[in-house]
Amino acid sequence: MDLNFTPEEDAFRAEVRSFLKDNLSEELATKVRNGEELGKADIESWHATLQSRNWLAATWPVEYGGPGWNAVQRHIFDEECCLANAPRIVPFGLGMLGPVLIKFGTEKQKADILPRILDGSDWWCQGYSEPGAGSDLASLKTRAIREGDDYIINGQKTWTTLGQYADKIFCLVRTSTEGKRQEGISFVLVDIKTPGIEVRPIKLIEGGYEVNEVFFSDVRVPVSNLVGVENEGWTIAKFLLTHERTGIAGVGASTQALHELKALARKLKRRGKPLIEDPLFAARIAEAEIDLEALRMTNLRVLVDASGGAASNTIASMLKIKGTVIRQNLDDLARRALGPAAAPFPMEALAGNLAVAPPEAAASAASYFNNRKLSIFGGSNEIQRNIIAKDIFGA
Amino acid sequence: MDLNFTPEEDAFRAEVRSFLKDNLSEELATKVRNGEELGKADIESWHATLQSRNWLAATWPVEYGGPGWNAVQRHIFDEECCLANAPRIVPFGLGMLGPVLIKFGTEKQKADILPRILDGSDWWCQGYSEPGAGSDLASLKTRAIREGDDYIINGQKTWTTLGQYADKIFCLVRTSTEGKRQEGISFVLVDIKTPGIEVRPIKLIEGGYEVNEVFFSDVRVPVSNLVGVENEGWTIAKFLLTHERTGIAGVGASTQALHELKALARKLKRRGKPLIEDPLFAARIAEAEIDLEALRMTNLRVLVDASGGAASNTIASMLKIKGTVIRQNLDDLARRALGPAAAPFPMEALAGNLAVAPPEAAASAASYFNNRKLSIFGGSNEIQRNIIAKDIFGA
Amino acid sequence: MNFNQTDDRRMISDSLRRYLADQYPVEHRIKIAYDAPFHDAKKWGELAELGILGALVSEDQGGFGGEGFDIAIVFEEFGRTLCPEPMLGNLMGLRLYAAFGQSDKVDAIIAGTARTALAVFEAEAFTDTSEIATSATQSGENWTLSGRKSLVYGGHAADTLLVAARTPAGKIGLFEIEAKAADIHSYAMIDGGGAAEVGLDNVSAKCLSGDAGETIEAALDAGRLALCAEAVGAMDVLKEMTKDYLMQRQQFGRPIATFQALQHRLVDLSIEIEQARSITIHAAGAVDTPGRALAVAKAKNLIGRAGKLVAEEAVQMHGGIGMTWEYAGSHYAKRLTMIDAQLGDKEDQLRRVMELMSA
Amino acid sequence: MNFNQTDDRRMISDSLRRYLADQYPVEHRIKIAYDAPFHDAKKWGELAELGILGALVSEDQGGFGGEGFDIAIVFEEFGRTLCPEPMLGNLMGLRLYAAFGQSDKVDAIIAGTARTALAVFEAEAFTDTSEIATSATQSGENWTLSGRKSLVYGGHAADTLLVAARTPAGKIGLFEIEAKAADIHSYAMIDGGGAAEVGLDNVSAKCLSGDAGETIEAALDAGRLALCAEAVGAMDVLKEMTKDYLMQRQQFGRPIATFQALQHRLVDLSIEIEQARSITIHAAGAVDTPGRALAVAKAKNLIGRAGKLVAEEAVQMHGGIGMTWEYAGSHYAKRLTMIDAQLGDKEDQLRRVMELMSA
Repeated sequence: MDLNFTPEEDAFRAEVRSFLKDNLSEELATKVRNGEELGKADIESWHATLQSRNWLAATWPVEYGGPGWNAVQRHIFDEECCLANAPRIVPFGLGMLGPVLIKFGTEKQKADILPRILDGSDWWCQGYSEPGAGSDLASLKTRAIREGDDYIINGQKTWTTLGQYADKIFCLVRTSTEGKRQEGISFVLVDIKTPGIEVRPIKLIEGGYEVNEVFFSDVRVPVSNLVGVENEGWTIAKFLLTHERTGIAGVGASTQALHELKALARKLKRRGKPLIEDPLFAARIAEAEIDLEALRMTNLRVLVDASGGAASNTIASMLKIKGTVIRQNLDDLARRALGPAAAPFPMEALAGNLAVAPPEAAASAASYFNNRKLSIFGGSNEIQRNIIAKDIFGA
Repeated sequence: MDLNFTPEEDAFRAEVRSFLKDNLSEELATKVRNGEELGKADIESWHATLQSRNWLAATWPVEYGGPGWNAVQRHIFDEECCLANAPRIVPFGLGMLGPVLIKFGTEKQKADILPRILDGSDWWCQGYSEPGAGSDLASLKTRAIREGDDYIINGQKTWTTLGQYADKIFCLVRTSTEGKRQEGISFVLVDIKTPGIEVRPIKLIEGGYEVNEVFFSDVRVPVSNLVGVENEGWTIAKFLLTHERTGIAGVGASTQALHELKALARKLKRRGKPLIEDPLFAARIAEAEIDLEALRMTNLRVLVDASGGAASNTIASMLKIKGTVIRQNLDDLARRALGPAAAPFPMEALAGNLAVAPPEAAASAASYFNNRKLSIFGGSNEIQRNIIAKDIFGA
Repeated sequence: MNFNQTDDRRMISDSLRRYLADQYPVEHRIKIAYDAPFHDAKKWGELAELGILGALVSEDQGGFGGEGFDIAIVFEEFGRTLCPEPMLGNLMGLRLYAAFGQSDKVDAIIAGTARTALAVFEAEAFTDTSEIATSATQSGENWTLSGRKSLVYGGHAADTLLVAARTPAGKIGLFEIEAKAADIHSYAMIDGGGAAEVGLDNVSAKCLSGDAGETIEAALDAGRLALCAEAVGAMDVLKEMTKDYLMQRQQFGRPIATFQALQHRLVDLSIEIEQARSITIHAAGAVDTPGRALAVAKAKNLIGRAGKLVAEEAVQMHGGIGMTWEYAGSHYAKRLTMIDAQLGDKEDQLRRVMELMSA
Repeated sequence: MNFNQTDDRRMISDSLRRYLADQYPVEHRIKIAYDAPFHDAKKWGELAELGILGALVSEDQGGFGGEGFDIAIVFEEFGRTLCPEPMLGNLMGLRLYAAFGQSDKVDAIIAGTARTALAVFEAEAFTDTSEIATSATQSGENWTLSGRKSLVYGGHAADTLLVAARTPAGKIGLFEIEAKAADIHSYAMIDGGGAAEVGLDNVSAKCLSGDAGETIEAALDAGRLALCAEAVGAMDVLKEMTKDYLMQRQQFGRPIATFQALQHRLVDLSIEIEQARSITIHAAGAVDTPGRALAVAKAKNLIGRAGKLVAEEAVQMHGGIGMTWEYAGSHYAKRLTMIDAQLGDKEDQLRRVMELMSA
């Protein structure tokens, strides 16, 4: 047992911190801290900054242009980025498609696509969920029918995050209706400008716009855009589900949220005293901090394990459940710290010369509502419980 | 809407209170308050005291020797008894068998049995649960096979409360294995001294002895001891399940437990101050009080309704779930109020001249553990949830 | 003891339910609740005609109701449709005008020809009145107010504001100002409906009482009761929506309503909703008794807990669809969540209970 | 960073596990834990021979371990079998003897020839040392103690007691007394094992330190860590028992393990147990660092919450059988519940975290 980071790891942390200090603008960090919506340009410029140091594709091997980090390094990098209020890396190209191509893609696909992900030429989005197939992904219905050297795709995808900025979309589509539901699914790459595709925004509960519906009407895609083997896309879907799930706990982001919460509770006053001196509120912060401390250690246990082998699905599902519960609790506390001042829409709370809330907290209710998604998207916490139960009861 | 009791109800409450003041001995009330185990004599003498006023069989009509109270009166009576720390009435003869006979019994059964319940000649216990049939009562296996004018009973009952004091036991037995599981069950009265019956104690988690196993080996019972129709005992079981469930919430008992908890928290000191001034502990007491206030009102809504018609099964199940959760929470708080001093066995905590805990609280851990039964026995809270779900989803 | 509504109340409640169902279908509500003026100003007169405002004060004060149960039935219906009309501010203002004998104003508000709002809380005095910093200054017969009031519900749609301010004697006084005399910044709330920040820079005011602290508390408690009833109405609807969704939505080849884990969670919601209904009845019965503060604090604490549970579980059980603006359920969830923050949240109320309990 | 045990620790842990499994099967444990002397006195020498006591102090203090992880592995095994030997009192006593350089005593305890216990808490000082009323009086070279100590774990089976008492200078001193010189009332605890009330009436004492407050706190934190590890061991076993029961018990014609509501509840337990394991590792790593107090307080708070959840859910999911004395699971549930009350419960620990957090 040794809970200390190695000197090399400490040095790496210092290097990351110093890079962030020099390269992350105050303006961008403030936007992130305040929970403001980032524009496409914000994200692209941050990706480019990281790529200038070769740190953009954290999970990619060196030969494909990644930094070749192990799980502990990725964890340190993530933690430092969160603490510095750096924008999150948009994962669809970098964290999902990249690893899929590296494992399942042809040499040509890798050569054509990976560099364009790294240099920002292509913004990828994900076409997985469908209106009737959220957590039950295998029931997807979008059809791709072979016609010569093309597939003709018809159907609908939904919850496509940041699809409004995307150049390309990778999709799970049904290429066969025979066999079990998991069979007959294929993984296909599609240019979003192909005729027949329509992207429609979905406004979320808090009023923001980050997800979309994507409609396919007779969309023609060359068969060469198939990744892996036809009808065996489920293998890729499962690979993605279990790939790099150690970041799933969101420890870095929650740590930063806890910092912000404590700062807020020191700043705001209730009954003439700082909120942090209110025993009931302080007790809830303390419990959140304790839960997060335990989660950090659970996450490290998995990470260090995963540096050698692969994290078990069960523990990854546990990290997902507990990580989202903790994050949602922190969001709840931040919202409640503000009291009624959390109610106005963020932009309205700050408008005029009668601002209702401190800028760094004005979006707290919006964040709270938006982050209810954490326990729903990416396999709901109910699905995660089913996965764990299967493991426990062997059923 | 009128949340006040009528002048008649207020007068009735005063009458009960005054009776309790005059007739409940300080010694007995202290035993009850301290959570000490009551002996058979304690209970019998208290039953006799109530019977002297005709108040023993709260749910029986006047013609059978009951007081003829409506639900609100029964509620007031129960509340006052709890607040005065009167012993609970042992329900098996008075609250269960009595109403069953009044509804399903023959005139001879009523004439023979009811008076002996009232005057304490017969102590009844209940033979329902079996080792393999707890919450799933319909799967019971104890067989009664007709042989001439007798049944021959073989099998085993369990969780028979206070069976160690009993003269008689009423049982659900299987008289037929045909048809659905609920069919073929009969309700039979058995003298516990019949040859072939053995009562064995079950020691409970906290070390107390209040439940038993009852074994039947070729126990011969006259067919005239059948209540109602052969193979239709399930009707009686269901009647008992839905009968007089407004007391199920335990509002009176929890109210008294809350009083005791607050008194304890005023008396005990932590860090030099009364425990009730500790904000975290006080907050938990306050929340418990709020939940109980709401439960009291839910219970009254049902009661007043039930004075006219019958309470729905769903709301009775809700009262059971919430009532047990609240009571268990109060027990938990009382145990925690004592801190480590809750740990010694009650008798040992008070022994010698170095008593560890105040007498009224010495049994708090034992009560906490014992009362975990509340959410298990009498249809577990899981079964109650199933009942409610069936009602909600109509499935 | 009797839990039936009187015929009068049942009539108001029925006609209000019909009116709101007809005039505020949820798509319409979503459209108007988030854009200025954050409600449907044309409808106010119709609500007044239905007698809704008159129901909120007693007969000897010019209305024809005014009991806790009257407040509860009106706001429960508002909760069922998420009606964004600024009724909360008018309720509290109306009761204060009535308490201080301003019968002209009372009549005008009941008739729907005037609207008011109560400006009490401030950025550092969100939960009680003890930290109020807004000051009232007297010069001869004239009073002026200076300071800043925050989260004035209905302040965006009021003709007059009733302002709690500290008098030179250190008491909390109640003052009336013309809304247009103040610097008003109106905004929509994330759960719909409007409120306002009110800047006061030597605004000329009429003094209704130089020592109104306890009367203001009573008006706030009437407001808290209203919020409890509104929450009960919203919870009932959201629970039904969730149940319907579970029965209709298929996953793994069957309705998700057949999954026991979800069933039990919906059962737990249902139990908390019954508890919420009960504690609201309790508070409604106590609002004009000496037990008012304790009963209302208890109710709003439980409502805060139940509302959060119902909102979060409803969204979770709906999955993605519950996260969308287009789906009505998300607006019910937001309202239920944010009701807690109005007029003192569950922990503020718990603190009141603790204080009253140990007193 | 590395989460593997060293070979030495793995050896101790393996041999202790085999020994306890062999010597303390649960029926035997239930028999001895509740009747005087509340443990199996003959076994103490064997435990010492296994090196268990030596593992609890460092090499330069006469042992061969003494790190947080050493404490954790010993007590985790104790938790797995609910071993009722008075190890907690000896752990804390041993570390205090070592801290104050009493090497003869340290050697004797490690060898199993002497037993000790720590007497700190009192009826009105159950959670911290600030309210200690037991007084130490000096007359020449001689000290005497008067007062009353409560819940002295292992006090029923100790040769000497280490007593925290207030010195004339107002500090908390640490004193050694012969157990037989005090008025000792031993008793079983409801979750098994023994403790004692200790009456002190001018009992002659040896002063180990006149200002031992911080050192005693460190020993108590070692004890708290031990309790956390014990709880983790007990939780693992109880969870397995519950799982096995759910898979074996039939209801409505199928194993109750197939009911989704129960599955999800067992999943939630499993998650909390992983969290409990993690926070215990965190505390074990911090017990000899400046972060000790915060890390241990965090651990014992989470353990208290997790233990209660696991105990209550395990009993509930077992149904009636979980309520019986005969079934081992009920004893695990009691132990998990009552561990929280030892050396400061979850709310006491939360308070420490709050204080350290705001400092």
